[in-house]
Amino acid sequence: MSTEPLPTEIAPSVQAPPSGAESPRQQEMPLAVVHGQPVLQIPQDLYIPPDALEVILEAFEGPLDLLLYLIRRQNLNILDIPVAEITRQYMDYIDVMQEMRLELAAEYLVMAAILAEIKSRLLLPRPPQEEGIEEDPRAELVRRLQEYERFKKAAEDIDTLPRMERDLDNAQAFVPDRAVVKVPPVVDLREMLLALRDVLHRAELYGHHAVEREPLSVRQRMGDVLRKLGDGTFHRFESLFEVSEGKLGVVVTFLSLLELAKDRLIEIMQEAPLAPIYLKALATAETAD
Amino acid sequence: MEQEKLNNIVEAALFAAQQPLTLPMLAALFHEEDGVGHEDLARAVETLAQTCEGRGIELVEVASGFRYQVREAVHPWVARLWAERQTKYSRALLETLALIAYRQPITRGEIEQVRGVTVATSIIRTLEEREWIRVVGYRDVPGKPALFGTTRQFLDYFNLKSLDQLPTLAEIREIADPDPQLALAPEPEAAPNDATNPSDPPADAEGAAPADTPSTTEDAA
Amino acid sequence: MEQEKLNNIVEAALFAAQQPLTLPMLAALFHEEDGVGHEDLARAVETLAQTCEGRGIELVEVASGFRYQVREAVHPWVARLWAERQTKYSRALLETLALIAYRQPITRGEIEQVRGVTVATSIIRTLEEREWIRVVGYRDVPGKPALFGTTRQFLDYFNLKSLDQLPTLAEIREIADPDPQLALAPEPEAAPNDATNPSDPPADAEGAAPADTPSTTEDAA
Repeated sequence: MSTEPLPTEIAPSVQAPPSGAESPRQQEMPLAVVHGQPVLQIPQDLYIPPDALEVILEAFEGPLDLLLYLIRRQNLNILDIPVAEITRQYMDYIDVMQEMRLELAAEYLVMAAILAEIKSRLLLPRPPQEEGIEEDPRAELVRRLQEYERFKKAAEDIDTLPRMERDLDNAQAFVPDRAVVKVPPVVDLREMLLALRDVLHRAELYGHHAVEREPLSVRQRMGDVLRKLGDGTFHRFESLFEVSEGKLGVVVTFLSLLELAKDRLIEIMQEAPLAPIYLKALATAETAD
Repeated sequence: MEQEKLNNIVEAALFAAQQPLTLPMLAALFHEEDGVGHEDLARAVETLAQTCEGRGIELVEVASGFRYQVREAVHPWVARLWAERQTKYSRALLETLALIAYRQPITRGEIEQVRGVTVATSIIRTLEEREWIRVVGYRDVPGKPALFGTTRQFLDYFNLKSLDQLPTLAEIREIADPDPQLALAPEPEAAPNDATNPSDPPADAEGAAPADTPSTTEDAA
Repeated sequence: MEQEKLNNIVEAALFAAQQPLTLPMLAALFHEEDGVGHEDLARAVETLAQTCEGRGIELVEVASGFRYQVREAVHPWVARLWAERQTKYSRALLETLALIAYRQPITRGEIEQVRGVTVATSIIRTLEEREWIRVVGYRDVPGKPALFGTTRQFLDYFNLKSLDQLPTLAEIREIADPDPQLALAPEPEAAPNDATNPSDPPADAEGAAPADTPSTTEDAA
């Protein structure tokens, strides 16, 4: 590293526009208007006339912003800031600031202190053995400035995005009929089962209604059979069975027929032994289709 | 200003405005130097109205001006944007439904006997409208009361192949309140039509509690 | 359902809705028997977007779905519909928003550290009221400061589909510094001969070093 020809100390007028560092202010916009006079430029150092202090504080988003401006636009050498002078001036402001936005001004004071500290550390000769161990005291500040600059730019970029209200708007059409469609509520099976459990508990309290185990498919089939017999006419016993359902299906249907007969919901007729068996619902609604 | 650009501005303005716009209101959007006359605007509105033909919206003139509106023909679909989820079913309805499922075919009177209270007609109607129950026959007693049973839609909704997949009554009696793990055969997929409602909160909304416990246990408590 | 009718329904729904609609939301408008699949809907949206070409409105996709919006080109005229609208935001607010957008999740203290100034409570409140940011958690340090993140409404408002579409965060720019040893750039060797870096000082430009620093930088070199 040490053999590399490095530029020696140079004043960091880094952001010098190609046109030359001597005329960096030519394209400045007025920053603010103070007492009727446009403030076209920020002072070269951090000295801010008390009159303009409030305006300056409003024009910048804080000491980092101000410092960044001075470095980028005014070619301020951050190594060259007359810290002692600025500190004295800042102290003078305190009286003025007390009637203004002290909490904002305090941040500028902190920055002045940071600058002063940096300066003092740079001025102190360092023992050679610490070489390469101690970081340049400016590094942390420079890092902060760079980090802040990225987000300052990001904020500007976001501001240029086309956005609703300013650049865009919703396109909407009128809806003549706002009749609301009703969607039935969601039912959780568990809820229904819990409801049933409570009914059963309650029913038991009343002392009747034994609960026995039974295949529910028979219950379902009972309903199916009743539907089939809903026309009130006689149906052939065999017509109620579906061969495709297999043995189990036949059993379920048969059990359901026995249950229905027991409940006196259907009538089973056979005119003679081995004659066809007929079934008929015992009651059908007059309005049945 | 070219007619096409003018048309575009009028179109956008009519879509952006919250209320109908009159020709004078439209005219106010333009500067003197745009050189836009009333005839230009009238022509724009007419052109725009024509381009709506055969589409889902139309440009109409009402008392207070011109506006774009949704065509009646597509309204039945569009209206579902504002579909309202009804409040939860009552305990009485759930009990009735459960009894019909487990005791079918069953009459209203029999349900009332078990529950110890009257079953409101509205409950039966709601269940019938939802097509979860139906009349499967009539009991041969005075009054010929209807016998209710559950439907295929009922099974579909609860993701059941058959009623046998429901727990037995004995198992149900053992359900403990705080126990969220009910030994159900197929987990009742939180309602099938759940995801389809645009008014549903976004899926990632915080606190989207799993459907299974909170409300239920509250009810049961 | 025919594609044309489907297109019309989607068009009307997008114009009728108060907010962007996703494909699932659009799908929810149809009944099972309409037989509308996601591809049909995607095709409808695409067709509708195409028919907006050269018109005053456009169909775009933002974070929370598809929406029709007024094109930027005609917006200046349309904006005259509204006399006064707050469309400017302070730099403080935008910088805070940028930090939350690019560095989320982030605490207020972390924002203040980067910006070097206090973040006014009113800024956070404004951003929350606009629903552009929300608390996404709390950092596990003393005081448990809230962590902020951006919302879908933020993306919608800025016409973005996702955070990826935000402008790329700027590169770190060299700060005027005479000392290339200052380990700020990841690769110090690259900087001096990098002709593309406009912030590099001309090597010979600044001969006059300030009197007060040379020993330090020499030490470091």
